[in-house]
Amino acid sequence: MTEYLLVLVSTVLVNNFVLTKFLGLCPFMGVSRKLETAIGMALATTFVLTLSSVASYLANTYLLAPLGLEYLRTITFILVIAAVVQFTEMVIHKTSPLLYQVLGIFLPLITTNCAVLGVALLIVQQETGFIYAALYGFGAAAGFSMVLILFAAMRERIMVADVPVAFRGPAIALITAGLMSLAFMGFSGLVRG
Amino acid sequence: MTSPTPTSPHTLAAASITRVMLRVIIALIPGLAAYIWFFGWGITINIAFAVLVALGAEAIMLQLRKRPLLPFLTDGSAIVTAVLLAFAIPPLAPWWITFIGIIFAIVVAKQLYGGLGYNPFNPAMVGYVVLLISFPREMTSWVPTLSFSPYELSFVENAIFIFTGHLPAGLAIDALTEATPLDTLKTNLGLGNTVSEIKSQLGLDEATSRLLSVIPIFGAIGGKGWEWINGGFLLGGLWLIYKKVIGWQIPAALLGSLVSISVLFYIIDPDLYASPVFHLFSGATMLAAFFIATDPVTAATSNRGRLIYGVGIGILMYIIRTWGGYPDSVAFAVLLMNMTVPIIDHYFKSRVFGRHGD
Amino acid sequence: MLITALLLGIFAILGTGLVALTFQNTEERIEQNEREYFLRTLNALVPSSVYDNVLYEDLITVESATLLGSKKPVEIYRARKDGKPVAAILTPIAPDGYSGNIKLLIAIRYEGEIMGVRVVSHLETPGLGDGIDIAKSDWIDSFNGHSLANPDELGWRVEKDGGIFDQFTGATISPRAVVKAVYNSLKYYQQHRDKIFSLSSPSPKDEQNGAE
Amino acid sequence: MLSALLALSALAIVFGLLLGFSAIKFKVEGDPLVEKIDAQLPQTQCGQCSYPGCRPYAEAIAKGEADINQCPPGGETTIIALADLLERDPKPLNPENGEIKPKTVAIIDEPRCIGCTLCIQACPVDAILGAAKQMHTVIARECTGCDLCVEPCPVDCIDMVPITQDILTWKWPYPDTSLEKAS
Amino acid sequence: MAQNEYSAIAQQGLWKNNPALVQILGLCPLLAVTSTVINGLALGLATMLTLVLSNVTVSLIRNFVSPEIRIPVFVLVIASIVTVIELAMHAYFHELYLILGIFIPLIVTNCAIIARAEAFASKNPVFPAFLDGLMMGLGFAAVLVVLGSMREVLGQGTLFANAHLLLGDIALGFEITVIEDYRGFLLAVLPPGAFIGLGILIALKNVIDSRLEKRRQPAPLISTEAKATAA
Amino acid sequence: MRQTVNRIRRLWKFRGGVHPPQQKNISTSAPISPAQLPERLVLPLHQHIGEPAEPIVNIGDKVLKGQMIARPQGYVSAPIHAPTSGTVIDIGNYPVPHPSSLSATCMVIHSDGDDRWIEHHAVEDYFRLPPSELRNLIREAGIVGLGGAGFPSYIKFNPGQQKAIQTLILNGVECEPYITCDDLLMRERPQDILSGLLIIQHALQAHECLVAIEDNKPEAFVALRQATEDYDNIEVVQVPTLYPQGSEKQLVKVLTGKEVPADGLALNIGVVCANVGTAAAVHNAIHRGEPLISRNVTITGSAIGSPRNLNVLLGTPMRELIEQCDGNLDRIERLIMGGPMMGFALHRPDLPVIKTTNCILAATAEDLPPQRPELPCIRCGACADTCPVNLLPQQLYWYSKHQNLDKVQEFNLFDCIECGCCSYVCPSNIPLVQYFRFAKGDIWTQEREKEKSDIARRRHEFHQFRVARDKEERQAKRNRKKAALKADTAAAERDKKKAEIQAAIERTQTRRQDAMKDAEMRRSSYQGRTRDHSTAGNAGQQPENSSDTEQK
Ligand SMILES: Cc1cc2nc3c(=O)[nH]c(=O)nc-3n(C[C@H](O)[C@H](O)[C@H](O)COP(=O)(O)O)c2cc1C
Ligand SMILES: Cc1cc2nc3c(=O)[nH]c(=O)nc-3n(C[C@H](O)[C@H](O)[C@H](O)COP(=O)(O)O)c2cc1C
Ligand SMILES: Cc1cc2nc3c(=O)[nH]c(=O)nc-3n(C[C@H](O)[C@H](O)[C@H](O)COP(=O)(O)O)c2cc1C
Ligand SMILES: Cc1cc2nc3c(=O)[nH]c(=O)nc-3n(C[C@H](O)[C@H](O)[C@H](O)CO)c2cc1C
Ligand code: SF4
Ligand code: SF4
Ligand code: SF4
Ligand code: SF4
Ligand code: FES
Repeated sequence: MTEYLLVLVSTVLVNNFVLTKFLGLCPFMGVSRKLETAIGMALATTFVLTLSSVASYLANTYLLAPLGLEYLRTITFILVIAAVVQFTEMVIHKTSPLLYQVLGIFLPLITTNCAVLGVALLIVQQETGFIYAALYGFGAAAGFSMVLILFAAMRERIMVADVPVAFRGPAIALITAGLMSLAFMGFSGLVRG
Repeated sequence: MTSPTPTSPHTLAAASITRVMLRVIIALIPGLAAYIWFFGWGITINIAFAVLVALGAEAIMLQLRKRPLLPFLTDGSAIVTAVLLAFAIPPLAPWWITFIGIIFAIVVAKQLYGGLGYNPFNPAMVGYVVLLISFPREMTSWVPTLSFSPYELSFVENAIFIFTGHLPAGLAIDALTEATPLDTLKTNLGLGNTVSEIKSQLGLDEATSRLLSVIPIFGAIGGKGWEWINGGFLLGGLWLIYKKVIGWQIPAALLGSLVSISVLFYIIDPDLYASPVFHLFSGATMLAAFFIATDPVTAATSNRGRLIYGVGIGILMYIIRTWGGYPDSVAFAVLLMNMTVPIIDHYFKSRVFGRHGD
Repeated sequence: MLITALLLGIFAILGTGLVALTFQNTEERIEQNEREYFLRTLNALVPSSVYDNVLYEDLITVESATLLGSKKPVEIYRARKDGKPVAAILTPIAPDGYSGNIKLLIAIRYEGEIMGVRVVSHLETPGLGDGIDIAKSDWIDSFNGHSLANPDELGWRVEKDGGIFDQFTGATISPRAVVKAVYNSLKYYQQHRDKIFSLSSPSPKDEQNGAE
Repeated sequence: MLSALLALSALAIVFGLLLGFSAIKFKVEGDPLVEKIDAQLPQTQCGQCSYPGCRPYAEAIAKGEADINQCPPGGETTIIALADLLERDPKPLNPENGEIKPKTVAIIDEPRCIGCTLCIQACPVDAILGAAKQMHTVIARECTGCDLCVEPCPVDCIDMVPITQDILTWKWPYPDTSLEKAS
Repeated sequence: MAQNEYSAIAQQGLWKNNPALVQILGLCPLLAVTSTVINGLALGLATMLTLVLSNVTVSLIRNFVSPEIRIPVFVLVIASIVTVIELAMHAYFHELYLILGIFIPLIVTNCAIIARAEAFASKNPVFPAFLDGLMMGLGFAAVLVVLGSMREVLGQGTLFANAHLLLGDIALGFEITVIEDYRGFLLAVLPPGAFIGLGILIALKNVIDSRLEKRRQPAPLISTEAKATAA
Repeated sequence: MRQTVNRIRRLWKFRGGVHPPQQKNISTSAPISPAQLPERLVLPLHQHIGEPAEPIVNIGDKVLKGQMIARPQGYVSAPIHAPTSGTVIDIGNYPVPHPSSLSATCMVIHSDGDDRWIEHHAVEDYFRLPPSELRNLIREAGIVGLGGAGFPSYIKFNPGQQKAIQTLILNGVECEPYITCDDLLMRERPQDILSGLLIIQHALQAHECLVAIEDNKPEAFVALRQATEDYDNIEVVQVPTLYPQGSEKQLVKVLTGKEVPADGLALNIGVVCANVGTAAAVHNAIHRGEPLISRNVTITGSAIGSPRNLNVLLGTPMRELIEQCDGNLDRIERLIMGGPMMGFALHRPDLPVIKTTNCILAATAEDLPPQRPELPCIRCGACADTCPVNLLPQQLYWYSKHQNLDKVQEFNLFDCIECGCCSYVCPSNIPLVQYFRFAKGDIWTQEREKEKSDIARRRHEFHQFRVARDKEERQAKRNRKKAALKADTAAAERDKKKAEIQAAIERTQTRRQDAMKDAEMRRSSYQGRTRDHSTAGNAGQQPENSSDTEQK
């Protein structure tokens, strides 16, 4: 039990995907101008990321590993991800048009979010069990979502600050991300490796 | 008749930012006095130097940003930042530590965001964390309280060391520095000792216990000396609340949550977890509660939001102190909660007169 | 819809074919690379001139939570020349680093002298405890030539605790942990030397674990 | 090698079928974005954006053919609103499309009007009343100030006059915050 | 296509529409591997190669793929190319491969690559697509190198450390110690330094751009102030 | 004075508020005296909330004192009466007391010096009249709230279908510094106020009446308490001094503990609040038959030699009042209508007194704080702590400053009563209230523009549809002609068109006459047209053909 809790603490806080592992930065920078859209993106990513890490894990354990095709991981995973994204889109479209309206535009963006592929690859690297893989995927997604939402809210504020002209836009946003990452260093050591 | 200022009110109370900042500085005096008493005059050099650098950096940045110098240099906020950062820097840290810290605080954390009022992160804490992770060696060696120091540096010797790195002949810096109480507690807990063992120096490996018997770093309730310094800050802080410079919400929430959570764990296992009183009177707890977490610019806005903000800092402080890699966690806890301020502000507004429900 | 699927299939086949071809052509080299890379690390401790066996295949796994720092089995590689034992390379863990486990490689000459120590992975604070890493300082080489009896038990400490090994300014924990782990490994080696060299290797499938 | 090809192409074909299926099943209908963009435009219908009216311009923006800075009557407000909607950075008005001018209404100098109806044909919002050979008038409330009626008038009897501010439409000015002045 | 259109493509990739500084894409590798110049250079080259190859391939096949599988096909193409490169690096630059780690396979999801495939290669003939890939790749690699040098010099006081991993043994002596006895400014090497460094690079580009702009003609820019006073 | 309070009434508190220096005793030493009759009176047609009044006399007409010269236009409006007898010499644009410094339509009366009343009479036995009749009298008398807002009182005195009015509050709080006109009125004419109160109570059928007076006006308190001694259901309540206690919602809270819903009226919780001056005006109207033609104005400030309260005819130029009180125009740093917290600065001294002019503050540098630069907000929260509405002014400021109009509304901008407490305490000297007013104006403008552009869109769509339809029709007609060579149907067609145009013209004319109705009509007519459009399919998409005309 504690082990699983630690996985979550580790992925959400200590090894936050965005701020310490540098994964998923493009959507982090791109979809964080408005809080609402950031929340939408966070939801969509959480869903897809968890699902796709599980699916990748399964594909790897039951297809690639038995056949000795580990070198095809990247291609397989990216296909799996594309499919999961498509699948998610379908399901959401069918079940909740409202949610679809909110999340619809973000789904295609997720395919090229390297956090998704990154999680799949990292999970395989760690050679762990199914539950761990699922938790790891979820934790990574939760960490991503959390900082994305916090960042979006901060950006809304910074957008109207008297920032020097040269720093307006992405420059100050990156510096903010840097300071966030600085703050997140406070969590280091929380989970002893 | 000159052309009218178009708007009411036409009369203003005698409040000004300078006055607010001045009061904050005044409130720091009791803490400072205790600090000087226990750690010597070194801090005054650091403070003076930090203030100088801060004003210089602020002036240059204002010039570059084409903003008027006078109102911003006299508002006193850069001075508060500098003083608070100087408090966090070890008294014997070389001058360039202070310099780099202030530059990060004033230039990156404050002026790049538009200066006074716009910075989302607490400048002093940004400066401190940058230093802590970049120069951990300089930043983690503190000096023992004066009465136990093997050698008492004079003011001049102190200044010479800070600016040139030279110590009086025959002295090595290792001999003058010590880990802080929180640090010692943490590392020894990490080695499997219990709190009471550590405090009574029983069962420690001999080197440490030998050391502790010469230089006791634990006082009656907190760290030696630190308890008085914290007391000083508490006093100053209460005065600030009385003067309405700060609200009671953040300090109360911060200290309240810190106490609650430490009581909880203390009850579970007093051998593994330090007592609430120790938490309150060690490290920068009181400074954080009354002077750092309360930085109006970077704290939450509504009173409800402030309570949440304070509780968040208190809990994070405890978590990082107890299970994290940093013995004193004030800076990280504050910066982490700074990140959540816009969200808190977004979701916790005050209940408006005549509106119910939300 | 069928055409879509077919097209995608075709591209998949093309892509996979390309990748598979490359893989077939590089496979051997990659394996060799990995072996060589690992060997290089080992050779820094045990020069290739002093042994002639296939070092990375001649390994056993042992367990000792008290002396090797881990409840899980750790590997020991054995170097031999002309069939005679030359040295053993232990892979213990120092569990009490400042922020967690420090993984080590310790090469011990058959006679019990240290040939070299390396930190494989650690989480110590950069700029403070990370001096134990050869990339940051050569402190780790100060173990070379020492053995269980040299210095005596009291000497196997950091200077601050009265021993002969340096600590770093402001960081005693990390060096202390390493010194302790090295000392324990020596103890383990002394107690089990014969067994270490007499056990036969299991299947060589875990061969590259130490490298990563 | 063979197993690789088989495994992956099987995967790919499955996904291909899935994608093809979903592409047919869930075709995107209509573009709600156009509505949203159109709602931000001032509806002056002046054509200065180089499109025949606001809606075509909105469609062009949605398709990515037009930039957001081509509507002079909307001015900065519109550009900023569009930038916000489309999550882009605002940029200054494209000078090729014209410049930001104060709001105006058309006024017909009635005695001079010859009742040619040319202006009626030009007005995109039917804000001009009149019949052939009769005097025409502009319904000031309905006029969007688009200027389009000025050009066709053969006797130059239409003037664009700035909308004047009265006590009812007056609003408090933005506070004058220039620090330099005060300090 | 005329000569100046080629130079326009080059300008776009290298400066005006630089993937890293302007499009803000491909950030993950950009920030993750730039703790030294050589790491940056290596990943830059790998990315550039991928970009060129994927652009050319996409341009070649652009007329066969229907829109609904466009993205999957592009991704497949890119993934194949990247895997080939990965295998090759594994085989020939083993240590570098270990250092860059997961970021080589992650070139697949480098948004800059798929963005170019979508935005340019799928609409243009082979040669311009090739050029676009090359220039975008160069622009990206250049940023990697600059950021890498900034962080390396500030962080450890050296330049071209470990050059031999990429360039072979002749480069063993390439390492330059820029600042002797440097204590190291760890921030530059740690994650926050990466973010802040890139932020400063972008700001620098803005400053240069506005200088250039000013020299050409003073054009008014919308700023928050302008926005505020407009009313 | 506390001794006189024999019934201790429970008082509630509203949060926030400030204590600016009172400065009231400057103007309380002298009794209220009538101002001199001016030679020329300028009467703006818009002295109240709602639609402006509409003139019913012409230039050159002779008018008598108390004669209605402009009648209300629409429901929320009030008539205007001639304050003295004389001649209407102009109806046109003159500068009016308004923060905009703009001019507005005014009637100018040249006084004949006789000050001759029109025939008027008191209402006997007002309590026999039905409340609606009473309200009508109050409306005819042109009475609007004299507490500052100028809302036509007869509307307020109409509980409508609402539940019964529980409490009638007479607002004698007068919390603004400097102003003393209500204070002196209460000291000098408590009987009039009482009788006005009774009338209003009757109109409202209110159960209970409270008169609220701040504890810095003990004389007024005693006077009113004595006057109302015999009435069981009237209570004079002393409330602690705190700005902005006079604000209706805050006062209701203090007296009853109930909060007026943010987007509701006091009426919704069974309370009506009127100013003491309004009550006195009601008394004048009913018991003397005199419409609202004068009011008490405090002339005060350091530039005034003998500050005091004057009873002033509406339309009197302020300059004359200042001179009558030995004011020194040159010393005036800022001329303010109203108090220092809520009043607005005037750009010139020769503006007329209007129904809402309670005070003329001729301030010198002594009265005004030194000018300090506006600094950035440090989010200290002092403003939020004083906001009586519990808003977050710093957030409102942040978003108003950057014109984020959605966000300001999310933070309830429109609940701000513009009391100025937040600006008063702000250490950064930020003119918060002006930011809020600016943002409100911006939102209103935007809404107006949005409405306008919606209309334009619909009209444009209809235009396109019409063009297409005409073209189709013509085509069809041509076909028909060709096919059958039938008799010319164009005449009928033309008639139909003409009728349409005629109707349109008539519409515009009616529009001029009745703006309010027009808006609705217009809207419904467009809705009708758009419906047409949608049934006609997307004909509107066809390109416009320039050779098309309606007159074919
Ligand atoms: C943030 C932080 C990180 C630290 N990291 C390490 C570390 O990695 N290794 C270490 O030995 N000591 C580290 N220390 C220092 C230890 O806590 C302890 O103070 C020190 O090892 C005691 O050494 P001394 O006896 O030389 O003062 C760190 C201290 C702090 C505050
Ligand atoms: C736009 C507007 C509409 C109002 N409508 C009514 C109403 O229908 N009934 C009513 O009793 N009072 C109405 N009032 C009056 C208010 O209840 C209140 O008494 C008046 O605005 C005076 O407020 P003050 O506190 O700002 O001076 C209205 C006020 C305003 C500004
Ligand atoms: C901030 C503020 C302060 C006010 N102060 C007073 C006051 O002191 N006396 C007063 O009669 N009305 C004051 N008012 C107006 C009252 O809210 C309310 O409109 C008035 O008492 C209603 O009476 P009336 O319609 O007869 O004017 C104030 C309004 C506001 C917004
Ligand atoms: C009560 C109070 C606390 C403050 N605390 C801090 C602080 O912790 N760090 C800091 O840099 N400035 C502090 N300041 C100064 C100032 O608010 C700060 O520099 C702003 O963040 C600059 O925009 C404080 C000011 C006040 C009034
Ligand atoms: S310029 Fe603006 S107002 Fe004119 S037609 Fe184009 S979008 Fe409409
Ligand atoms: S009247 Fe003239 S200016 Fe007004 S909308 Fe019609 S064409 Fe445009
Ligand atoms: S009082 Fe002024 S400085 Fe303080 S929070 Fe309010 S607006 Fe900001
Ligand atoms: S002016 Fe508005 S925001 Fe300011 S204190 Fe008054 S009610 Fe609150
Ligand atoms: S490179 Fe774009 S998300 Fe990582």
